[in-house]
Amino acid sequence: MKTLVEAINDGLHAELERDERTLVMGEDVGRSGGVFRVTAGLQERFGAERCVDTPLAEAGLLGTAVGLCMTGWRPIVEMQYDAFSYPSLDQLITHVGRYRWRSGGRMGMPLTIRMPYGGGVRAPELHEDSPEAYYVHTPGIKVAIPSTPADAKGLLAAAVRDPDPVVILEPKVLYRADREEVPEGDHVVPLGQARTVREGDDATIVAYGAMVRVAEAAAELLEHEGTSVHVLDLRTLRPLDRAGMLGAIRRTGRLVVVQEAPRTAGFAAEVAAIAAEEAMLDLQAPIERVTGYDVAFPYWRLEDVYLPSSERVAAAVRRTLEY
Amino acid sequence: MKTLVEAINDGLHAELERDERTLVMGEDVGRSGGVFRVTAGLQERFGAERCVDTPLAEAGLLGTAVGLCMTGWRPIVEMQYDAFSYPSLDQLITHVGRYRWRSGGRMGMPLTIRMPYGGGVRAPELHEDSPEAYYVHTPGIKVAIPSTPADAKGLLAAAVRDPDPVVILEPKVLYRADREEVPEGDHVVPLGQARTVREGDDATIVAYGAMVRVAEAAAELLEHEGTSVHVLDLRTLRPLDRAGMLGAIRRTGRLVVVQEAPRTAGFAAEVAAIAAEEAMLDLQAPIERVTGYDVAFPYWRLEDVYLPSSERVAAAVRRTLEY
Amino acid sequence: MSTLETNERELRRVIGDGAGVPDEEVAGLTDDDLLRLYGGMVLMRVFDERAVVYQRQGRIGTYAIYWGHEAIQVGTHHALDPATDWVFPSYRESAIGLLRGMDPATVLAWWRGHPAGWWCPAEFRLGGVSVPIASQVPHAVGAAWGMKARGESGCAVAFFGDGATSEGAFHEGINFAAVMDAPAVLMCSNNGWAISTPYERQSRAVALADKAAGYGIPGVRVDGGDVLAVHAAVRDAVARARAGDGPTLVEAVHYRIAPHGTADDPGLYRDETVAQAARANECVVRFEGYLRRRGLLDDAGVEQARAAVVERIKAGMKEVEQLPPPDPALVFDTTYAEPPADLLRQRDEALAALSGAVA
Amino acid sequence: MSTLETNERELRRVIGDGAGVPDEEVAGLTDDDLLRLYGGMVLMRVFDERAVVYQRQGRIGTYAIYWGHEAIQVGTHHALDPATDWVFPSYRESAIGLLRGMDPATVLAWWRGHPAGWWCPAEFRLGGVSVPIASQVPHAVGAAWGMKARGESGCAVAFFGDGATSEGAFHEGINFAAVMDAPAVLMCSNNGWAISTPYERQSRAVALADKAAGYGIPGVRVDGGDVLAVHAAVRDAVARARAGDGPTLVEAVHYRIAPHGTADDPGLYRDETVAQAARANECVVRFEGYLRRRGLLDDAGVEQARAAVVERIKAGMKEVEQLPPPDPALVFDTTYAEPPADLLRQRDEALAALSGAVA
Ligand SMILES: Cc1ncc(C[n+]2csc(CCOP(=O)(O)OP(=O)(O)O)c2C)c(N)n1
Ligand SMILES: Cc1ncc(C[n+]2csc(CCOP(=O)(O)OP(=O)(O)O)c2C)c(N)n1
Ligand SMILES: [Mg+2]
Ligand SMILES: [Mg+2]
Repeated sequence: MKTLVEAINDGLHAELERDERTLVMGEDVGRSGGVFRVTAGLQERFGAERCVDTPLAEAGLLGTAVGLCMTGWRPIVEMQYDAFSYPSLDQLITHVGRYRWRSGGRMGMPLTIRMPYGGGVRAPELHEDSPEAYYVHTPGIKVAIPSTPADAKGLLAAAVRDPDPVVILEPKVLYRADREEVPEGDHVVPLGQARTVREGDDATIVAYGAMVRVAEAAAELLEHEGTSVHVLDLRTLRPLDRAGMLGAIRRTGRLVVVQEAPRTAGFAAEVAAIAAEEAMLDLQAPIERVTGYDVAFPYWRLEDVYLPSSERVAAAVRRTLEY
Repeated sequence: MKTLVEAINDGLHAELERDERTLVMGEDVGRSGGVFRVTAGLQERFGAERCVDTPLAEAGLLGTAVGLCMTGWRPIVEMQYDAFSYPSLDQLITHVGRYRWRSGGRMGMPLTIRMPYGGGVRAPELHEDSPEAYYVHTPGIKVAIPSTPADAKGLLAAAVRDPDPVVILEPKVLYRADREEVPEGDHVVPLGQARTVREGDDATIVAYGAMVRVAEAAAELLEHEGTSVHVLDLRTLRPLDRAGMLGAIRRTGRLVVVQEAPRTAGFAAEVAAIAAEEAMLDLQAPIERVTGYDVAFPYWRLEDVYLPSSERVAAAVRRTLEY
Repeated sequence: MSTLETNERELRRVIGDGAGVPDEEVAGLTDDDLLRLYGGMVLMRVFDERAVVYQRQGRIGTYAIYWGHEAIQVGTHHALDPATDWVFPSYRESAIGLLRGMDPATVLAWWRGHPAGWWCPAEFRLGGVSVPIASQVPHAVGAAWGMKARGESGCAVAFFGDGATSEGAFHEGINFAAVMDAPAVLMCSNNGWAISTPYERQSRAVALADKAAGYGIPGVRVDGGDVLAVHAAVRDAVARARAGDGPTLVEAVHYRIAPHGTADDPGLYRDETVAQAARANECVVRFEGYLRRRGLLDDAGVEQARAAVVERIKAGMKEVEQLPPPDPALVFDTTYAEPPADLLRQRDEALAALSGAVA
Repeated sequence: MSTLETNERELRRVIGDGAGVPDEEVAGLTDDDLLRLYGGMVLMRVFDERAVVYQRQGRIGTYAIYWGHEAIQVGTHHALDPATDWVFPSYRESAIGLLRGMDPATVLAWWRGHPAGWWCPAEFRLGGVSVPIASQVPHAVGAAWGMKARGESGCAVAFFGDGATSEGAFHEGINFAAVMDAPAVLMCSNNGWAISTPYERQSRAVALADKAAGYGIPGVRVDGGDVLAVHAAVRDAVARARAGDGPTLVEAVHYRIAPHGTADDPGLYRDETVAQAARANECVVRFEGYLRRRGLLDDAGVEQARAAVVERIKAGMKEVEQLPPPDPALVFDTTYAEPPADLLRQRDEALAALSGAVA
């Protein structure tokens, strides 16, 4: 039984063990084991060369990781928090996502960027952002967002072994939320496979990350009202399990998409657009998006106003049913 | 009769004339008048204090603009090219879009960020990006994208006078595409009002920036086939003219959204999502998105493969009609 | 080489050790000034002590302790004119507004995640608490440039740490300051640590002040535990700025005697005996020694100084706790001067969903 | 202060002026080496001349002229071992691959916007042409660090300009190099201009080499028009790197005698008489003078050297023009090792839409 943090830590140990070309780099990942202790024990086990405390510079972190890839390494880069990855967006967009293309497909960037992600932790400003839209809109980048300890380990393994750059967003509110069985040893969850969280027939909720728990809670609320809700966890936004997603949508003909990030041009819009392109005839009610709002993430006394709640999601499902 | 470049240059002269708190800052905007000559003549006319050649540092540009706002200035910042604005995304997301909120609504950032935008100009890599999704997804930011010389001047005036930060993306392929009447003197196009480019009854194309011309060309192709196409130019992505947009969509019940940027989680997805939320019953066919692809913008010998063409748009319209 | 020079150059120091090292004086500082400086030190110290207690009691959230950083903040503050000069703090200087008359309740509300912690930078010429490391440096430079461009006499100070000097924002900001000849003071609090990262992993420079030459501006090193040395160095830098001679990089060298913040456990990554040793000689104690040796302070004076502020801070905490739950509408009404129509729709949606009730 | 020192320190120089200033020698360079260096200079020069012609003829797109920058590229190249050392060029060094055996057609294809301009960095240990200013600096540092961490002997060189030193990426990269003790050479081509922006608007530093002390690494200044001085300086820096002594910042000082690029009109922003004067003394002419004075070169030799390369480049241009139109599928097949399913759908959509025909 492991928490999400322990599962990632386990996975990092496994990957560094498995492939000596891997290394972990980031601010405070070494001596202290990371501000969330996700990298605890790695430096003792693999040495300061493979678990590297770097200077405080995110663009430098990602930019040097590009050079490390060129000389045969497979860096696993930690950004200390979601919002502190922004200084590295330039390297991500102009080089990490483009180098394979720039080399005619020959020079890959087999790196992994992982970071604590999202809100609900009652922290000061800029410690609760959900930046997945910036990442998934960027060509050349893959994006994975686990919602369980087992998936966290499995998606990490898939990301580290992937020949292309993968951003893993780790819902920090779930870091220690609870423990669950995590397969020992080699455990890979292939990128691009959604997970059916619960089966249902009346409406479908598509979610990812911490919003999966919110969707489940909403489904339970609705169950007491006799409504059977299908809940799908996308797990990876790119590659996207389009077939699995459309199947889940067609199954019920009613779609609610949940996203914690601000609404405009977020990933929920992409899900809704795909449904409107390909499942239009199957839809029996307008699509509903339940999202964060188009505002700066609030000071935490107000964060519950911002964060999608099971009540908000349940209400959206009811609207699609009463339509 | 003015080109789009001349119209913006005219507008910049007008705004600097009108309000002495404004200043233009950027790389090469002064002595040389900008790599596209958009700021030509400003330094001679208003002096080096109000048309400032800065060091080569985009985060420094936007970060110092924040301080200038606090001391009463209204900076107009030029990013030399779309893709060279990426180093400033951190300042944009963490400060420019958040300072009013951080000050309880009291400290606004009345700055304008303008940049040449988009492809079709046969340039080396990273000179043809379409980054609007990064901007419009960011809370606190407004985004305007002119498609005509007159709108370029009018939207610039609205942006410079706006109490909040506005990003203006100037389709560089249209910079000198052709000349048109541009109102002399004071000309303001309020943010949040879409423009009906042509009226039609069979299908609606929603576009912005250089894609408006592509949509028009498609509409002309289709006219010869007896299809009457309604074309809407959004002009601003935030604030969005939602009513105008939904009206145009309901009018025909068939929607094609055109965007040059890569598809996933681009603004076309937002348009489609809004339609699927609010105009579902009015839609008589699946929504079609015609967009750039989820790849790095190609070397220019291949850019026509990437860029939405009037043929691709026309084909999408036909699909919605034949559905 | 300048590195050697800088290295050999003693840290600027005014306060002696009461034994071999003699006390010196800062020209122009009266006894009243000295006591005012002391008052500021105590105000900052007591706030920090109380804030740590409140965090433990769960009355505020995680908190960035600044124990031992008071000399840098107070010495700098007293070299500035609050009527003209701007200050741009990092989270480490979250409470520096107190020195400019800000209500302790405001700072406590910030750490409590309550909108009452919002302030308008124009009110105290004080930037918001900057969370992204070094990102406030260009803000200070822009403010300094902006005042100069309008012919005003003000200058701007940016506070940042040793770790911040690794960020591009520091570099771009200080270079802008140099090129624009901006009346800015770049105050680097070199406490030897960036969370768990020691100075050697942050920079190979013998001294961070050595960076100044690379921007063509003066760089000075002072003892960051010596409020008078900090004050004198900043006063000189401010004078240069007002005289139109541009920016100065000030490196205040000291040691982070506290954990990074209330969530940090230094035992994981450093030998705490070093910190313990440094605590014995922390900046408030040192300044008290100086004042006692000058006959300006005694035990009673120390007591009075603390008593004068402790109640204010306790009252501030109570004040914050008695605030009604914040109005959910604030989430929507503060991001734009006029919320776009779509945001107003989201507002209605949210307020309806909440039907007023927020935890 | 180091600034003064640096300022007083003469630029490192080897080539005299044939009059008052005597020629010197670089220890260890044989006559053959000198002629090899010359061959590289001519190869680079002729390519640049032809590229400008091709741009005017519309056979390639806009082009970044490097006239006068050959000494920096050739002097550096000859101090490296292509079998172990990496090079990270900016657009200004787009053709430096020629010195490592890259086909001129590849570089011309790049400027023609043709995928034949793609190369794999591993092939020549040569990074892609970096368009975002300074963004390649951390790449070089990461490569250097990566080789060292694996116990390899290679080093990495990053080329960048004076304007690039204002970017955060330069700062973060060079600081990583210093802290990681990476075997990197940071080669700054200070040609006095960043498009229309003169050095004074870019930096207030007396010398960009003064930045080195701020990172705790050596900084040297050389005459960027003197291929032998550049070579000697880089050779020393490479030796330090291989010996495990870490990175070096090399500032090669010269003057941009050409427009920024084929689309640039310097008449708009600078007095071209300065450039004209500098042209009389440009780096190839200077090196020819040195070789002639040593009796290693005569008019015939100059002619032969040019003739030896000009046909190669002309052939390269023809080769590129004879390439079939690029395969549209390349747009979709090069971004990922395995395109995600959604991208394959887009690919089919696009190829269908095109039915093969692309302008
Ligand atoms: C851009 C960014 N990256 C990372 C962090 C996380 N973080 C918070 S404090 C800190 C260390 C800062 O060290 P230093 O600059 O020396 O200041 P000090 O805390 O010692 O006062 C880090 C890495 C951040 N806040 N911003
Ligand atoms: C991040 C970024 N910003 C702006 C540009 C546009 N640009 C291209 S070249 C150039 C000037 C570069 O000057 P310098 O570094 O001195 O190199 P040089 O051209 O003189 O060799 C600029 C601003 C860019 N390519 N990248
Ligand atoms: Mg520190
Ligand atoms: Mg230059």
